[in-house]
Amino acid sequence: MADGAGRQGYSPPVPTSRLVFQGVRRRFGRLSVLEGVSGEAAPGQVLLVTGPNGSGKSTLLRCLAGLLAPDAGSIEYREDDRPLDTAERRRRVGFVAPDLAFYGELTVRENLAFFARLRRVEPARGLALLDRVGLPAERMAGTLSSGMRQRLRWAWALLHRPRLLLLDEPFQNFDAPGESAVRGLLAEHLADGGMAVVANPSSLDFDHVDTRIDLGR
Amino acid sequence: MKNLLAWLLWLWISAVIVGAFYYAPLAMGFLGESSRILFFHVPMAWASFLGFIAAAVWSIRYLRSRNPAHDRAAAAAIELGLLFGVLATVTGAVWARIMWGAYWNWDPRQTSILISLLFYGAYLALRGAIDDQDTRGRLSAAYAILGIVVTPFLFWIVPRITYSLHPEPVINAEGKIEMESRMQHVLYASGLGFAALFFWMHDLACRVAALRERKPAP
Amino acid sequence: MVTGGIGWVVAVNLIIWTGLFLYMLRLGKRLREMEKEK
Amino acid sequence: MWTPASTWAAEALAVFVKEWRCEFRTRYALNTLGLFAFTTLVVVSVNLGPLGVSTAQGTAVLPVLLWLILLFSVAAGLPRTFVQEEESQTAVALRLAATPSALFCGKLLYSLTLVFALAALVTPVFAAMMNLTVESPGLLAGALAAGGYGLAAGSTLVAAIIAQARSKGTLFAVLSFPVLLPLLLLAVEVTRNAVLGDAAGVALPQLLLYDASVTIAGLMLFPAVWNP
Repeated sequence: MADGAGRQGYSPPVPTSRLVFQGVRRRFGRLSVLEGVSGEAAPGQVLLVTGPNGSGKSTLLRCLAGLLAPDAGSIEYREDDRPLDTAERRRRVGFVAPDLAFYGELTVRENLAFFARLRRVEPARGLALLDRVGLPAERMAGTLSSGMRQRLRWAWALLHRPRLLLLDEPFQNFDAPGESAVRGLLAEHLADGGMAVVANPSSLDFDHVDTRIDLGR
Repeated sequence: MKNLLAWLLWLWISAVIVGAFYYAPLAMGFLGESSRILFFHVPMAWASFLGFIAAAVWSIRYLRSRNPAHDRAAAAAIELGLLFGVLATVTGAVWARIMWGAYWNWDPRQTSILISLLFYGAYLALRGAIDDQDTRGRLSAAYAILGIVVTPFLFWIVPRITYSLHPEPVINAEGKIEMESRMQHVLYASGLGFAALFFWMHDLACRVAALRERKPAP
Repeated sequence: MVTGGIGWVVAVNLIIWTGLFLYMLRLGKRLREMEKEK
Repeated sequence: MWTPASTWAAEALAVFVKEWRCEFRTRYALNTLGLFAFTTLVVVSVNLGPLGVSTAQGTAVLPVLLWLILLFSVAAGLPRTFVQEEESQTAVALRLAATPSALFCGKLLYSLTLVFALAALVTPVFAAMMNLTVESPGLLAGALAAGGYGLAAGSTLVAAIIAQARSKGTLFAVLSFPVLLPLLLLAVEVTRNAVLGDAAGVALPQLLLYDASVTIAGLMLFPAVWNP
């Protein structure tokens, strides 16, 4: 799917949506985890955040998702030229992270149906995504293997067709079919003018990475 | 300038102490000189309420600004509120001993203060159980604000219920007894003195807390 | 007014209050110095 | 972003339905509440039952015991509604998907049904075992409804607070009892009037005002408690 055209000629198909963050700092007690990180992402672009374990990749993504309040710095996110505050941003982003868990007592379909209601999305969307990632709908979420759970995280993150994807080690635990399915979904997301911030310990063999931040000390 | 104000406060409270014993007469219904403790017991209770109300204000400001200084201020206000609350309870018990012969007779005011101390003691327990500074500030602020919604019920409900439990009329220590004007002068002067003392102690407590955070005072 | 008994009580109160007051003054001064250091 | 009422209510309802569906699959809360209530009930009635509490003492003591049983059962079974979300880390997904006020109301509705079910089970058995004759059962139902509501509302907010702290179990009791004490005093008084057949008196309106205050405080404070 990677288009061969150079970056310059690329004009975003949708009005300007953009994520810009500057000087994001966060510390836990005495330990300063993020010391002024800046970056941005535009439609169709991927911002790759690399760095060793414990360098603050996950903390940065949680701040961008609005799950963690930064001590200092600014995070501005606009969709179709409309700036969103943290509460709105929190509910608009698609988030994939290892610590994301679902209701083990419910089946995969029931989990997605529940979140579809919260996301005000038609339940059929959930079922369609389940097919795309190849997940049995009636399996209890508690009995899923780690690879299956990762697929469910992707299905959940894409439920409400988010413009911005925040992916923390998005391809962990995947087998070949699983990875190719989600890479397809990601490519479609970018082609539709979506943005993505990806955190990964090492650089990823990505078709196109537009900007990069290395949090390594 | 601050020094001048400080020494003014020293003079003010010294005058209150002297006034409490020489200027104010003992109204009827009071037994013995030691019931003059009233001039200190009541202002301490006021200072305690002042602390809890101030904490709610700082908590609301913290939730808006997320400025750690407001969180520290709210915590310090509650700690002082508890200190004055305990002092008020002790002096109240001493006074009850003098007036009604028993340290604790479930006088409505005693019960209400005691339960509010339980509540704000729980506030400190909550602060102790959360490590992350941001989460601790947020959750403590919410609980302190909940306190200002809930504790007034105590002072409204308990007197009505406790009265119904005590068939014989209970002399309500503060309000009901007509106080001679001179007594009121001393009482309100003492109240003001304790309020000023509260804010001074609060300022010192906040600065200590700020230094302990290894950050310059706000 | 009997000053004997009460006099003692007033005196003790004044001494305690002055002691507390001086302690708070000194604490304020020390805090100002430590804050200057920052 | 303004959320249309219908979808807000649908969100709250979705949370309510999810809570009960999870509950029916595990039966955790039902077991805890039920077992706790009945063990406390048996412990209490064994000590008082054989003594044949005289009616005079009865009206003073029994309403207090009933509400203490309800209080401790709630303290045992209710905090789970938020503690479970944090411990199983489902709270991350919920924070990203749910509107805070709708989530609070969904959880409150769930807690309400639990408390009402508990009261409906415990009260008749309690009255039977303590041979307590209630003059005006209607007022007793009112006391249980209004008091139960307050128990649920106060506990839901405090549960959300302690869910993000350490030592959640003990902390819930320490934080919630001072909040629930005024409610208990009122509920006991209305219950006593019901047993005696007196008029509800000023306690019932005060109880309803307390319920309203805790609910409004809960709605205003929950977003600050739930989201970072």
